[in-house]
Amino acid sequence: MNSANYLYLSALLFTIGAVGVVIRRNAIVVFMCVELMLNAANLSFVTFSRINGNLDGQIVAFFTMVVAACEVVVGLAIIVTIYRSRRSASVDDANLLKR
Amino acid sequence: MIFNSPALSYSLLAPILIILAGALIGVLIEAFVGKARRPVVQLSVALGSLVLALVQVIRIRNLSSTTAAMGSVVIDGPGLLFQCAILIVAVISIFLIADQDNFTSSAAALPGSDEERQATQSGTVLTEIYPLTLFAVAGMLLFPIASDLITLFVALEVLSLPLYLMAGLSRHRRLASQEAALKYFLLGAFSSAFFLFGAAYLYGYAGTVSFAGIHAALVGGTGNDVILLLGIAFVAIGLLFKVGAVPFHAWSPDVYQGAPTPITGFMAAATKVAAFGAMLRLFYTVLAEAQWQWRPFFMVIAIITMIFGSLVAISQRDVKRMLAYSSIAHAGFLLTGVIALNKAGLEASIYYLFAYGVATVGAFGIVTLVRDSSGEVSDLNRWAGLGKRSPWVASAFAFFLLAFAGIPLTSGFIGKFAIFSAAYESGATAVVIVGVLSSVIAAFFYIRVIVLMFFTDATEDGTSVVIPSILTRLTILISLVITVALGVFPSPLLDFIKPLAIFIR
Amino acid sequence: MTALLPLIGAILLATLPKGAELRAKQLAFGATLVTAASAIAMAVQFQRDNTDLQFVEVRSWIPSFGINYAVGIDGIALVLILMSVILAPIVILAGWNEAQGGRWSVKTFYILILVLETMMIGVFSATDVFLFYVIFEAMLVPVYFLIGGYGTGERSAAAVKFLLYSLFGGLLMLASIIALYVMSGDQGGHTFDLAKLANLEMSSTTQNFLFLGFFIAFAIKAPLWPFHTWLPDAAQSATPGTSVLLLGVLDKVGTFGMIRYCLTLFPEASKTFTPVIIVLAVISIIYGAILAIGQKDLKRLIAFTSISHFGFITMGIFAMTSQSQSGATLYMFNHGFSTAALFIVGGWMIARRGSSTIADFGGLQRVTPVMAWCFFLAGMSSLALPGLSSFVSEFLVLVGTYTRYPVAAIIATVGIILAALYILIPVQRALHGPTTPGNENLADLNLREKFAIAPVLAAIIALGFYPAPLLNVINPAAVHVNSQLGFTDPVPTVEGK
Amino acid sequence: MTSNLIVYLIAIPLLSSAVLLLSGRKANKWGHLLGTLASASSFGVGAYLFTQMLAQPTEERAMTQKLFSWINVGSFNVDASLLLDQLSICFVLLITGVGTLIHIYSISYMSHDLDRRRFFAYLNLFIAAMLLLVLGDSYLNLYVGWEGVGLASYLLIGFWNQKPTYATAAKKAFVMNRVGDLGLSLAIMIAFASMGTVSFAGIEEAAPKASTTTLTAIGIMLLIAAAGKSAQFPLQAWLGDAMAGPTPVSALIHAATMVTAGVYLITRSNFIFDAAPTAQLLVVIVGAITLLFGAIVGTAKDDIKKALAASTMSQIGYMILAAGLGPVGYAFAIMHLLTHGFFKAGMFLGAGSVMHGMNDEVNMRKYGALRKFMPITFITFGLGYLAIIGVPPFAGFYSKDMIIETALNAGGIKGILLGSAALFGAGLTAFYMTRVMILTFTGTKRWDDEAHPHESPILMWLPMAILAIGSVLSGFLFTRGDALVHWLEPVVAPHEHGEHSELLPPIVVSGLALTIVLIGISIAVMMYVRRPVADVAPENVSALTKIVRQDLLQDVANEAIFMRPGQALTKSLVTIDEKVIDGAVHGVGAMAIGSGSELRKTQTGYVRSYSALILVGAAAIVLGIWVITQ
Repeated sequence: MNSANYLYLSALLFTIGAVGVVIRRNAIVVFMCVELMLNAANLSFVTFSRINGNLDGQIVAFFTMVVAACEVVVGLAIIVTIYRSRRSASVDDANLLKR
Repeated sequence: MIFNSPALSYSLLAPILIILAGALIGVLIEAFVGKARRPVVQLSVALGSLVLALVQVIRIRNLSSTTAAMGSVVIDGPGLLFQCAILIVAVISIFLIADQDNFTSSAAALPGSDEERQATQSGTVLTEIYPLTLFAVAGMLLFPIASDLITLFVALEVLSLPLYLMAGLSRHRRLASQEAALKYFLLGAFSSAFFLFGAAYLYGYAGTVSFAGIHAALVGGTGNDVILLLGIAFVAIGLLFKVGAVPFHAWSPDVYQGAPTPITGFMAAATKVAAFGAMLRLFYTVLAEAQWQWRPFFMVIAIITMIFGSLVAISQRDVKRMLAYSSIAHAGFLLTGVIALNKAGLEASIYYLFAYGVATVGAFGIVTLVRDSSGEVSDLNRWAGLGKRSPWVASAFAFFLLAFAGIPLTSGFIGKFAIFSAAYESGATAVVIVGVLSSVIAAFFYIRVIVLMFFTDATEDGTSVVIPSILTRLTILISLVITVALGVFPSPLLDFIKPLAIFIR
Repeated sequence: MTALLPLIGAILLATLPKGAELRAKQLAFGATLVTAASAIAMAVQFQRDNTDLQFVEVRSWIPSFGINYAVGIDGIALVLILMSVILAPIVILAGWNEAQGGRWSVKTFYILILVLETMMIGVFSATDVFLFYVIFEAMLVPVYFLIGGYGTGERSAAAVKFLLYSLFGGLLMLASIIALYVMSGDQGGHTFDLAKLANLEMSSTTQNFLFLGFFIAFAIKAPLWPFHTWLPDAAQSATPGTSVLLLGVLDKVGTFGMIRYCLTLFPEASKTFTPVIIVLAVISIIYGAILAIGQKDLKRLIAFTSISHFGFITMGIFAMTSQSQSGATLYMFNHGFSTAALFIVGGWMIARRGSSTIADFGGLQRVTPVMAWCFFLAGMSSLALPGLSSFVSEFLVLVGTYTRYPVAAIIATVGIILAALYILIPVQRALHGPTTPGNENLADLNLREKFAIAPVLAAIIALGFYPAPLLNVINPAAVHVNSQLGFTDPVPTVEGK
Repeated sequence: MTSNLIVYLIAIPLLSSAVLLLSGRKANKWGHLLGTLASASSFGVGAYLFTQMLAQPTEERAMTQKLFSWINVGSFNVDASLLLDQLSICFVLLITGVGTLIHIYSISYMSHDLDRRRFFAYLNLFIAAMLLLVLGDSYLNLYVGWEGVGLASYLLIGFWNQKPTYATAAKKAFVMNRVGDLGLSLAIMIAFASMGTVSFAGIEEAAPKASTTTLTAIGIMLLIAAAGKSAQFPLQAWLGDAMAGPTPVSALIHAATMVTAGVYLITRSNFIFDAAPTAQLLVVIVGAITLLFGAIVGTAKDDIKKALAASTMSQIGYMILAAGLGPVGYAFAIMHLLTHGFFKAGMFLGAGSVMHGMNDEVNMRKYGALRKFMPITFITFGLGYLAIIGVPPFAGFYSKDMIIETALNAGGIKGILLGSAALFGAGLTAFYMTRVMILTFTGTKRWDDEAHPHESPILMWLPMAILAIGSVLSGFLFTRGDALVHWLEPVVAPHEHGEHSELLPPIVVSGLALTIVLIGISIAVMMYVRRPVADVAPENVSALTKIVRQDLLQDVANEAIFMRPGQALTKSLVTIDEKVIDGAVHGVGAMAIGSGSELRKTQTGYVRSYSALILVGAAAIVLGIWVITQ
């Protein structure tokens, strides 16, 4: 199978994730969309790793997973805190700071 | 299978390692030291490790190496200068951070809850901030010397994640603070995704994640240009987000306003140094040969950023937001240094970053002093008449503003001059002219604040200036002295920068 | 050098305790006097036939950019420095109490004045373009605080307007300076040395643009129509003493800059733009005068007369004949004194009456004859009455301009009729006529005030009859400026005696 | 020949003026004496220098004194140096002589004024400036004096400036004089640009080589200058108002000396005018118009001083006319100037004496029959009257007759026109002066009961008497053996006889003139002796009379042409400056603020809009990449 197709898939996933970030309101979902984007990037890395014939890309993918995990820790902490204070996880409710 | 032990060149990595060690000790202190003694111990450890790291950076200033940590980092003059700047800014900021009135006593407690009140009354202070700061500093130190995409990405996250948390720790207006953290985090993660995606494409283009390899591929010119350009674009977006360039700036006013002021100051100053450091390295060493593709985009972004930041700052009513927009405008000015793409541009950028960083910490330090009974007052209208009540504080703030405005005999002027002349030298005349004109607009809002402080009579409410603690005083004083010194006698620093400011690949 | 004396004074002043107002005044006055004395001593040593820069002093400042602390003066600079240092003590003495109404302490006022004086000396003597620019811009700060902190009325708005206008011009100039710096780097090493920059090779387009960067900055400073609108506001709001320094000295930096920088650095562009500038200058002369006639506020009126006068100076500079060039520099000096006299005496009138509206005065000649006389004499100097100092300079400018641009000179000459109107109308309203209610008990000048104004008026009269001491210093420098541009005076059509 | 004394002519009164001004009230007691002494000393020096000149041969009489180098820039070299020649000595003696008499007169006339000291200071300042005017050896030196006398005139007209109209009159005089000064400055500029010098000697030497156009231009500019200073058409309007000043001032400045400076200027510039026929033609036209204009205005004035002022204007018109006629006329212009100096100053002092006795009343309709109360004044005034209307052998007869004759002989239609104008003017002069005499001194008394007319003290009548003697004798002395004509010959080009054929023989001209004068007198007698004089000016008069009473609408015209448009221009420019120029500046500021607050709205506070912004930015970049790679 043509490995370019994986790239298209990755781009598609990335776009879906990015659009998701823009249109979804729930902070958790938004965050999941970001994760989707990260994984789209991972897919690209792996694909390019295959195309280029070296393993660097795959190593990066592992790093990404670790980093993403860290991000989840921090992110969830923040989201939970704000959910506790506001009783809402909608990103649209957090609108004190503007202009 | 032969297992080569990696050559890490510990002495070259020592600054980062020292900071990380300090951070880990800090975590241990949280666990083992009694509450009462924690603040002092934490501060000593943090300060000690920062100073130690700084000393180490200066000790190794004439060394250079492309092979440290198996080629993951490059130790060279500019990298060390960036590290120096970050560490100095961090040292100054740490005094400010140590003034605990700014942080919530219990981050986990609900805003307004009894739990929070009890924690506050019992005098509990938040000492986790020190290790967090040190972790962020470690990331920042790594960021400008990273020499492959993985290290760059990891450093980016290491510096960002603690900052996300720190943004949410304000004692006053906690909801806003948490909102700032949320926004910062979501948008930061979003932009990291862009960065990573771009990194994937750069890797796809070059077949390697090391900067040297990407550069070699670029010089060879065999790869797919579209993939290269998409890679550059998305990586750039990630970096531009960090420095707050338009249109990737939207987080900064909200976060600046919501975050605890000492953190805002630290973040505004140090992140900018680190991010520009990384950006300069990437675009000067790796992507310089592709300048015909990326420079036009950068020019447009720089122009938009300068104008947008200056214009919007005019109509701000909140001093922290105003400083945020000012920092956006300054990001635009600094981008001209990236565009310059010459040695003068690099020197100028380093100088500018350092001068701007120091002044920023000082300015935010002063913001922490202006308070009423419910905490910090950042509403500009209530700053009216400050010059009458506290002439010294107001004068110091005015001086920082003049430095931001680039009035001669302040550090900002030399920086602006240097960076614009470098950009002009590279032929970016239009950018320079826009830069100069937006400086006028920028001057307008700095002056507006000065007018407010000195020439407007105070409103009736009880905004007052607290007597600064010795630590805050130290922060402001050091910043002020450096800002004056760099304005009047910039030579020592310029001469220090000059021989060092040569990137090696 | 002399420049440092007032700075030392300022530092001493800063160490004074809070309440010591009188001590602060005395110290400031003393510092300016010492400065004046040392400047005069310098003037005595000045070799007037030597067209090279004298008292040259060069110290490396920021070597990485090729920036030096480089100073040196020619005749033109010498005259302007003399004017500045002589006016400073007079301003302090004349406005002995004017700092009282300010937002801040009296001490701060004098610190600002002394810092300003330091910069004034520096700006006229700098021979390093960067140094010049730094002082040029940094000067704005003390003036800004002097207007905003110690002025009256809409002082902060006026101060902001002044600052923004000046910054706008200054930053345009910065762009030009950057370009010069970069070009010097391409042509044999980065430098800001004026003499070296003057020899840069550049295309005429570049030269034109860079010239405009400098010129607009100076035209705002000077101020030339249509960049003038900040001046009346600033003058109206500032204290008289500040106005004297602002109009008398600071604005001269604009016209001085035209000679020292525009002409020297961009000779070709200067020639290209001369017609436009002459037109602007003529418009300034007439426009300023007409607007002065239409003013109801004494300080605004004086400000508009200055706009007219600056038109003359600019015209003289760009007509580039030896008469007009010397006349222009002499004009700067004389205008400093006549405007100082107007503002100082006008300031006393305003302080006594508590109003600056001309219509509120009336019949002062009866009530306060000495003050009225001083004002009248200052006014006569402003309208360039022959026998007073301004006449010599104004006539030199006109006659010099006529030999090259007769039409401009003819139109400008109409200004002398308008000058009669703009001076005599306030003289009539304020000094003549029946005593307006509220003026009956105004006090005449006291001894301090007489001492302050006497040297100004004496200079106005003495230099009207015997301008040679100044002209002898100015001439060689002015001729040197023109000859560097390759200009020689037009030869009369008929050889006379 | 050089002389070190010339400077004292100027220095003495100048110094005295400075002393009087600076010494303050303590000098009130002796101030007037010092002033008079200064003027008299100056006269003494002048007289001494005159005798020195007489001792020299004709060609060597001119004396110079270089004081110092005044302005020396490039080729523009002007020395502060003085020139005393045959022309200037006439003026020196007139100024210091008449000036001293008027000082003496003023001691008494101003004795009740609190500011007498200041008055004498101004008078001395005037004397000094006027002397500088006639003694300067270059146009620029002359210019200093020229404006100096303007200043003195301004100060003296406005001496009683508590009265707003007086202050306005002073301002008007100064401003209109400045219009003239404009001409003088331009003349100097043109001269310098074309000939490279501004000294009389230098220009005289260069003038023959200069083009006619240049000389005409200089000539016209000088004419404007002369018109301003000498109240000639069209810059005549200030002189009537200038009568606001104390009467001795009117006598000295606005009759005898300052207003004749224009004649001096034209005569002094003979080398220019002689080579510029067009300019000369304009000079005579201006002279002719003004002599008629002044005379006509004089016929309807009820204010004695304004009547005399109108007469002055008219008489100076004669002088200008004569000066414009070239070499044949200069001497007569100067001669008329000198005789006029005597009789007009005398009459003004007479008028002052009348006012002194009549509670400062100036309206002649309130006088009448004063002959009995003020015999000396009547006699001295009467002698002046006879002189001015040109009755032989009084001074005016000689000088005016010469002018009429010269004008008639100017040749062709020009001569006839000018001659007729001069003759008609003589008739008008006779009419209005007779009217003044009748209204003031004869007829019935029309004054109020508060007035107690009485003769003035000796300090006042003595100067009047001396001037009256001058009015009687001077004409005879000047013409005896063409004394003045020959005296002036070295300065103005020699008097050339026989160039034009004489239109009428001199004796016929004199006869004609006398006849016309008689007609003028008769009409006046018919109008004011035969009919009773109303003490209020009648209202039911012809439109023409009304116009004449309004000075032939001179102020109306000035207001309509200059003042009101000027005020409108000023007002609109003030508005434009605020609204347009400053408005543009503020507009830019407002635009920046406005766009700032518009852009600020992009900061909605919603995370999703921020991320959308990032996405849009990214999309734009991708689009850009797509564009450049295609």
